[in-house]
Amino acid sequence: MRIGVPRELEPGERRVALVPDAVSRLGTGGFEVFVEPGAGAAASFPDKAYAEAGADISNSPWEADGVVKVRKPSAEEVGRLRDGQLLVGFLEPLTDHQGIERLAERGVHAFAMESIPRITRAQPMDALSSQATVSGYKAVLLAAERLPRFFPMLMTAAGTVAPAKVLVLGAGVAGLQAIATAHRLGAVVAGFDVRPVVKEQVESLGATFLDLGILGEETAGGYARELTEEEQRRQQDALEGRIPEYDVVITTALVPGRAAPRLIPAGAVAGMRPGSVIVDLAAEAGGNCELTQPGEIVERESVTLVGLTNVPSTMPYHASQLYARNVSALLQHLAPEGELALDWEDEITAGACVTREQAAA
Amino acid sequence: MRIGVPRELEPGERRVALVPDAVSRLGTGGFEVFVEPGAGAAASFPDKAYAEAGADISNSPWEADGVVKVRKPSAEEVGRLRDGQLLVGFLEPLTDHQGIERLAERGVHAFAMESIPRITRAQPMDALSSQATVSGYKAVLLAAERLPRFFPMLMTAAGTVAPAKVLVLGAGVAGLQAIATAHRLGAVVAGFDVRPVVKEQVESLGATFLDLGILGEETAGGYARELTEEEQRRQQDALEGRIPEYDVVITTALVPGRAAPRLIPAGAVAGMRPGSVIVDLAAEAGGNCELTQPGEIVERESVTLVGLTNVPSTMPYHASQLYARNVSALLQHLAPEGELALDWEDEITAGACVTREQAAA
Amino acid sequence: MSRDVTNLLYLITIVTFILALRFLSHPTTARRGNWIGAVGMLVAIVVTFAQHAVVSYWEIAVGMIVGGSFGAVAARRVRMTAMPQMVALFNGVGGGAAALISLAEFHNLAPDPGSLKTDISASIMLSAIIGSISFAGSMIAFAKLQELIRGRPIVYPLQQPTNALVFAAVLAAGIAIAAGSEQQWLIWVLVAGAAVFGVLFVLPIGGADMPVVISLLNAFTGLAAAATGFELENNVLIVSGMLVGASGTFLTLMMGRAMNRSVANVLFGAFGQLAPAAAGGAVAGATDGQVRSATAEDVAVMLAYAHKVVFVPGYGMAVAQAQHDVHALAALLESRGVEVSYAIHPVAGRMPGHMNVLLAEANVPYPQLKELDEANAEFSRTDVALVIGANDVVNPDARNNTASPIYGMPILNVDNAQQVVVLKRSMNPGFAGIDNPLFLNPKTVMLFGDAKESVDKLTSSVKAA
Amino acid sequence: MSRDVTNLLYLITIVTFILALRFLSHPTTARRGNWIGAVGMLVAIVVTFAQHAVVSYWEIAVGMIVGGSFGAVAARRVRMTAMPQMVALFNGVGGGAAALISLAEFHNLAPDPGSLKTDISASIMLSAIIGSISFAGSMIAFAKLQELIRGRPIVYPLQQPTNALVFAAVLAAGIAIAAGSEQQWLIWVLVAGAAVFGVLFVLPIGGADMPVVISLLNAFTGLAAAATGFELENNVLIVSGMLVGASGTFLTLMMGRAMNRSVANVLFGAFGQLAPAAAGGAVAGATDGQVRSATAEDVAVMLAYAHKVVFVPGYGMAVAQAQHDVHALAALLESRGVEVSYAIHPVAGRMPGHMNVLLAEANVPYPQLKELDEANAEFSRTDVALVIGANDVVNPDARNNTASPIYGMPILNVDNAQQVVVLKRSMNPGFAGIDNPLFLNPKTVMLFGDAKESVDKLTSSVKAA
Amino acid sequence: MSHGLLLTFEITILVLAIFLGFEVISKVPTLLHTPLMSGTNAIHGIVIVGAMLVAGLGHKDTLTTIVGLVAVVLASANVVGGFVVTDRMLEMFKKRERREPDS
Amino acid sequence: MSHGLLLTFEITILVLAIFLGFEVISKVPTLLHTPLMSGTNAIHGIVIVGAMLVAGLGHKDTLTTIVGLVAVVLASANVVGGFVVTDRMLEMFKKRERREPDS
Ligand SMILES: NC(=O)c1ccc[n+]([C@@H]2O[C@H](COP(=O)([O-])OP(=O)(O)OC[C@H]3O[C@@H](n4cnc5c(N)ncnc54)[C@H](OP(=O)(O)O)[C@@H]3O)[C@@H](O)[C@H]2O)c1
Ligand SMILES: NC(=O)c1ccc[n+]([C@@H]2O[C@H](COP(=O)([O-])OP(=O)(O)OC[C@H]3O[C@@H](n4cnc5c(N)ncnc54)[C@H](OP(=O)(O)O)[C@@H]3O)[C@@H](O)[C@H]2O)c1
Ligand SMILES: NC(=O)c1ccc[n+]([C@@H]2O[C@H](COP(=O)([O-])OP(=O)(O)OC[C@H]3O[C@@H](n4cnc5c(N)ncnc54)[C@H](O)[C@@H]3O)[C@@H](O)[C@H]2O)c1
Ligand SMILES: NC(=O)c1ccc[n+]([C@@H]2O[C@H](COP(=O)([O-])OP(=O)(O)OC[C@H]3O[C@@H](n4cnc5c(N)ncnc54)[C@H](O)[C@@H]3O)[C@@H](O)[C@H]2O)c1
Repeated sequence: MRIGVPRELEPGERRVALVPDAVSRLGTGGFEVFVEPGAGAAASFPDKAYAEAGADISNSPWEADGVVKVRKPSAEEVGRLRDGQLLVGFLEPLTDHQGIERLAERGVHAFAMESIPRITRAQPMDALSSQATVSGYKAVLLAAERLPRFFPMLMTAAGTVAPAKVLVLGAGVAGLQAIATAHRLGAVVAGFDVRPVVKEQVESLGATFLDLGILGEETAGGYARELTEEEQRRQQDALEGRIPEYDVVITTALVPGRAAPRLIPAGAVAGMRPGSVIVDLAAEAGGNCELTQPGEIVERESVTLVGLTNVPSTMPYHASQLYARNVSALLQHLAPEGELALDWEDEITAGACVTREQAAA
Repeated sequence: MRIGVPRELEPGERRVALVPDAVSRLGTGGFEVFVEPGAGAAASFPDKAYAEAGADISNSPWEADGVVKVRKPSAEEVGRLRDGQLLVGFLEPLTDHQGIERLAERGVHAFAMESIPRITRAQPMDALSSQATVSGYKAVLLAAERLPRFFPMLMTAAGTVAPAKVLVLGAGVAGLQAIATAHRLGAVVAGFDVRPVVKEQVESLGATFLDLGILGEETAGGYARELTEEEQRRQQDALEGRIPEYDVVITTALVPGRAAPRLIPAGAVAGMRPGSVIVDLAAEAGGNCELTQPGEIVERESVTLVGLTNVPSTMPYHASQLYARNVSALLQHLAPEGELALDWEDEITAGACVTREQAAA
Repeated sequence: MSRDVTNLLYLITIVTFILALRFLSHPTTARRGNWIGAVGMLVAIVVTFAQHAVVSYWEIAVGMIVGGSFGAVAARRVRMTAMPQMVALFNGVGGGAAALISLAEFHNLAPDPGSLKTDISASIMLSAIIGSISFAGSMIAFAKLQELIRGRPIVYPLQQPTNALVFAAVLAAGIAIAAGSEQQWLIWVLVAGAAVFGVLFVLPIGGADMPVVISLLNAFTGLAAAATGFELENNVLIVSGMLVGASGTFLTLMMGRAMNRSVANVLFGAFGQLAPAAAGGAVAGATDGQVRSATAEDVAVMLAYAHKVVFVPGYGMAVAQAQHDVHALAALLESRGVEVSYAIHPVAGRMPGHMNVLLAEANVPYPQLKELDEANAEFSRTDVALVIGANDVVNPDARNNTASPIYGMPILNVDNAQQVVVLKRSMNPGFAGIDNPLFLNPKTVMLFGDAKESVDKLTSSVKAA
Repeated sequence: MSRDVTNLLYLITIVTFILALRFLSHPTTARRGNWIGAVGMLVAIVVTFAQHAVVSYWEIAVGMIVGGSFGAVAARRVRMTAMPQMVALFNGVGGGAAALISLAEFHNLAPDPGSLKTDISASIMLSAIIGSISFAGSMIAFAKLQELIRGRPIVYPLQQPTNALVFAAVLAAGIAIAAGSEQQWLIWVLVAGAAVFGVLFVLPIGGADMPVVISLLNAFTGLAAAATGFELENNVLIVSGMLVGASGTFLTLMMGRAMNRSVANVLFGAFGQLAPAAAGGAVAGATDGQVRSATAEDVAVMLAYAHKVVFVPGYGMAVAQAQHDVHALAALLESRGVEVSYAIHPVAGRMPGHMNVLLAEANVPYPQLKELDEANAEFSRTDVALVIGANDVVNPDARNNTASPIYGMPILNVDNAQQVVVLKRSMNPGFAGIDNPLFLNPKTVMLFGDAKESVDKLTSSVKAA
Repeated sequence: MSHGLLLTFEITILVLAIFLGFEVISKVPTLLHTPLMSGTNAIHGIVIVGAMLVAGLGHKDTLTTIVGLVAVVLASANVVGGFVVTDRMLEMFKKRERREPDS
Repeated sequence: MSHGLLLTFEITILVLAIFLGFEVISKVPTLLHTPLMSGTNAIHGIVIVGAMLVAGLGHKDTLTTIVGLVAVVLASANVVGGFVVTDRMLEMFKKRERREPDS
């Protein structure tokens, strides 16, 4: 089976769907890979490396039997797809209904990375986790760079530097990684989440759990249930009282398919010390903070608000490496011997598929 | 004694010479402090905080008996100084001969923070150390943010992320702090210095010492001696062979009063993997890397070169806090009961003074 | 040689036996201890030969050769797995010898009125009873372990009254002897009755509990030997017999404790009044399908004498924040020449890289961390896989059981190692909420408790080993 | 009560003494052990009174009241610092009693020809010699410690030949007695000569070494008591005397080891052949200006029974990478109810925040870290300040000695704590290259060795304490 | 001197031996339980001394001699078998320790 | 039964006591050296039993009785003083442990 890797066109996107290492691994699994020249350049993978890994960089990736991407294809790209062709990528099936419609019309077998069920067997394909890992780590670096203070405590001849206090709201994959990274840097870290199991997980990283007295439930997939309006209000109030204690707040709270929950009202931001930093990893879904400007870094009330929407792309090398592994695992699942063999009974195949040949799934 | 704190005029300088905490401490020691409005704003110290600490924000700081600054005064500022007035700050006595000349002409008692002898007793006044601590920490954050990779190792369902390899050249105060910070973040860290005692110090931080077979000597003050030309060449050659192994190189090598030693030739940069980062903390003294552009962040040979010249200023809150402690300690030394009592027999007073009343020192 | 000189020379034997016991209690010196004991035994035999009262040299020598060769051949020939029944056998013959000595002494002294002082006759009766019980009981234990008779508890109606009756008869004969009766038949009744009691006593005890029973009978034989010492006014018999009696008793208690059962439960459990404890099982006698729990000392010895140990951390290590302690244990093992590595499963813990973060904090060197494939290649040459609070990531159902919700997940094949030790607090499942057949694997022992505390205990025990 | 019943009842005393010794070896049970011993002693006295052979009840009772009250009053009145000489005194009178018993026995038995068997006469002579040496030696030790005579070694010409001569005379008399001579004067010569030898033996030993000497003489008295047991064919005397003899000998060796000196060196060092080891000094007898080194067990007991311990880390902790071990020790102490904190000097280590980085890595909670001023306010209510590889930052010269290059630097005033323990590898100076008078402070003991290893040893020892 | 005195001394010995027995084996690792049991089993083979004395004292009647000789046979089996079995168990132990590195 | 036999039993007791003595005090912490020395010092006060026997057996001559009584006095001082001193030493020890928290 031939797989094409086009260059990502989305502005600011530096990742690539397959890295040379994955190309050579797929090669031994019966796949042939067409890579568009320059596809990996922004992620520090030169064309030479692809060629050495056995990729074909002369053919157009769109000619292949399947196309793997990071971001959903643009309208123009969709036009190059054909009936029965395979498409893999973050296709935003829950929010971009129009895009999915277009794909259905072209009759492609489209698999959305974010729709892969979060079951044990599917973990190697779980791109949400791998990219969230990057975001969580990077969020701390973004905050640390912008904070006019030290993260760690230092007792020096010129006096003692108090450690920064960091609060992480939403302790899923990204949140836990943020907690771990901030803790490593020496900050005093607290985590908060509405799922009850998270308390132990936060503590297992050496941090403390912020008890607000608000706990929701976990749904079957391990995701959080959306809070009721009343619960949301109580949460906002409780947080407004506690947030001014912190120098850095990193928010990651998401509920799949919904707008990100509003956790930090403008009042809470105003209460923070000048120079404090908020990194809102939920910016793409509207942000957990009322003042977040998705895609931008702004200052409000002397507080820096980091609302970058594509954090993993700022660390393209490893983000691509992990994503490529996820994609390869999915490809090997869909085409075990290098030949497409879609088993619609299979939980992963059925779950990840958003459009099918000749008919929408 | 009245002490004035003007706003720093140097572009990009966000620090302030005294913070509110230091103001109130000096207040109990017999000092009165005049703070220029807005002096601490960039460092997140609002005027209100100064007022609460007992500072006078209505009088001009230049009226005071002494003026404390971070950076050396501009020509215009020098014009406002008067005979017998006290001046404290980073006055660059070893490099800015003209500036010192001007100060001498005005007849001020000028004390340069960088000239305070590095003796045990003077440690609380040692602003070189306190600011180098900030630089060392920040250098790692600058590198980590720009590196397209993770610092720590991660073994995940989507494959293993190898830890970043970090090399720190020059393991003085800044270098050691950089080593410690990179190690905290999970990188594999090596340190190198020409002073033989440093090996143990590097290892005491859990890092390894890069043995290049080149060792210089330590001078009486604990500084490094300048290498001979032959030694320099050997060092460059040895480093050129080793540097491509590393993802991040942080350089801090300095010899007081000289141009920074050239450690990294252009060839070594070209040998590095694409996406690698070099942070040159010696940029202000010309840089340890041949390709460094002082004051700028540039990309050369797919390597990011961070040549910022005023790194402490990027973390103004704590940098100012530490600096203010250093300055207060010096003030209390020069004016024990709040009354100037200069003892020219004293090692610190004599060592730090660069110009005296009516005559150059 | 006069009797007094003999007794003084016996002191050498006494000293060697004391040293032998000390040395036997320590893994590094145990073998040497056994040799020291053997040398002491030789001294005692030579000294006894040299005593001028002993005359029938030849007969004795022949007897010794016969018995000795049997012992040597049996002990050498037997398979390693049959060692426990050998111990039972040799213990039995020792008890039998003590009983016979008493029989002979009584036969010898009784006809000579007044020569039997109360303490002597009491000693004779004690050593006859205890020796005989030990003989017969050990033989039954041997037969059970050798599967000559079925290993399961043998119970029948009126068992307890029968036992009580037999014991009462034995006791009556014993009291009569101690009280001064010098009827020959009494001693025969005594010995025979005690033998019957020994049989009845051991029959209802299950095969898995035999090690504890043998240890108890071992202490009995020691006591019987001490009693013969009183009969013969012989210091080496009193001291050695009592040393074995005392240390054997203590050892029996410790073995019971290691099985999480009281000795009373072991001995009388089959009578139904005391149900066997549900959780524990004997380390020595466990069979497939049973959870075996071990003590920290036990595991420490495994680790200390292993060549290669692989640590398998999981979420439990994180919860217990045991990473520093784990590194300390690994470093200790390394300093003893054990090859140490860590097998990191890609989804161990609750976030990607969870184990990395913790182990880096504890300064574990990166090269010791092995990825899944690399680690799996190493398990076959691993002596001990130490699973620290991991569960799902070592669940063999993922490999074998198509019905399992985690079927298909690649796991760490710790069951390829020689031995597996699992540190967790209970039999509770992990994240996936499913049972783990690894815990029932005969290779596996569980060390229950908080991971941090367990690892700390292991560290101190390894230091002591 | 017959003698045999008495002897059996003495077994109670024997058992209590064994238990007393076991309990005395453990800090938590030591006091109980002493009480158990006292109860056992009471049993022995009552039992002896009840023996029908004993008739002079009143005289004995009066004697006991006289001796007992003296003992009680002396023991209660004495200052805590004078305890060692009290032990010497009571040991001496015990030895004296043993010698007198032998004297009386000889006087009693000798006139009755043939009643003195060789073993009895040998025992008499041994207990007389040993008891007498112990009596006289202890009195000299008492006098030295009480400063009735000067504490320094007393040497004079021909000392060794004199000692040898006296000893030969005593030995000759002893051999004569053992060989069966029943001359009364022989025993007087023996006792007197042994007393002279005891005096000569202890005189040349310095005051600081007295604890070891007293321990040795204590073992001697035990042996003398055991020998009287042989004279009187009395089991409790033999067992108790020998228990003390054996454990006392072992204890003497351990005390020597704790001082880094061989016992031979202690006893004969003054004769000049063996120069005292340069580095070590006795823990118990050290005076100002001397470096005292302690063992890990010793320090562990200090820590385990302290109320508040302050850790003072320095560059040495960093070099040894002991931070994880330090935290483990601190956590262990906390779990035992000890209040623990860390005093962080602003320039400890080699870079600003050096200690912070390391302690954070080991997960030491931030609130336990105390800044200079805060820590200094706490030292006066600190039991033990544990200095781990710090040197310059605890150098009191910075406070007191204007000539010192570090004069004026604020330091951690660890010398305000009750006790100071310094962990480092040698007497080498730190960064500033200057000597540290703290190490000579009488409050300070040094625990030499790599900080990591020392801390690990402390942890295991605290667990055992 | 009475026979009773001797008895009291014998009992004293007994008591001391009990304490020594307990003292000496406190804190054995579980793994050594079986070898230690086997080792003490060999030690109580000391009954061979009793058997030799009973069998060897010439002036006894035949029954005594025969029973004594049987006791000798049994005790010898105990002694030799006990030490050999223990040694084999401990050998297994040692081997593991000595195994040379295989990497 | 010979006197020699009793002697051998006495020596056996001696040997066992030696081992017990060593066994029981192995591994005492240095801080307990002095109290332990003092405690054993009290225990050898058991010579008081010997002194009582010598002084108390009525049929002896005056010298024996007097010497015996002096021995009783000395031994009593040893016993009482020994236990009291030890207790005081250990009391000091205990107090420290019991000190109530002062913060
Ligand atoms: N890594 C990831 O990214 C990620 C994310 C989400 C979920 N998961 C899932 O998490 C699981 C990870 O496997 P795992 O083996 O690491 O963990 P696990 O299967 O959850 O098992 C952890 C075990 O540790 C024990 N434990 C908990 N606290 C302990 C303590 N203080 N001391 C000793 N033992 C303790 C528990 O048993 P006791 O209660 O009996 O002590 C439990 O069985 C996988 O199922 C994986 O799919 C992973
Ligand atoms: N913090 C800063 O920013 C900074 C920067 C530069 C200089 N300094 C200077 O450094 C000094 C710091 O004081 P400090 O008390 O921390 O250190 P220090 O005075 O240098 O003493 C450290 C001690 O640790 C011992 N040591 C070294 N390795 C050891 C090991 N493995 N195990 C046990 N002990 C070990 C050494 O004694 P042995 O050799 O006998 O073991 C040494 O005496 C001050 O003089 C300060 O002025 C500080
Ligand atoms: N077993 C597996 O195979 C597997 C693999 C990956 C992830 N997971 C689990 O899936 C779950 C979801 O992880 P994710 O990071 O993708 O989640 P996510 O990105 O959907 O949400 C991030 C976090 O925000 C929290 N959140 C939602 N609303 C909130 C509110 N109002 N206030 C505070 N917090 C709120 C959620 O609980 C979640 O922890 C996690 O439990 C993760 O462990 C399981
Ligand atoms: N005792 C005190 O009071 C005290 C206080 C502060 C600092 N100090 C000491 O002063 C010394 C100087 O510290 P600093 O950071 O200010 O030094 P610095 O900024 O002058 O130089 C930085 C480092 O570069 C190194 N270097 C110079 N030439 C080099 C070359 N060619 N190659 C590699 N490395 C080279 C130097 O050895 C030094 O370690 C340190 O040893 C520090 O510990 C002492």
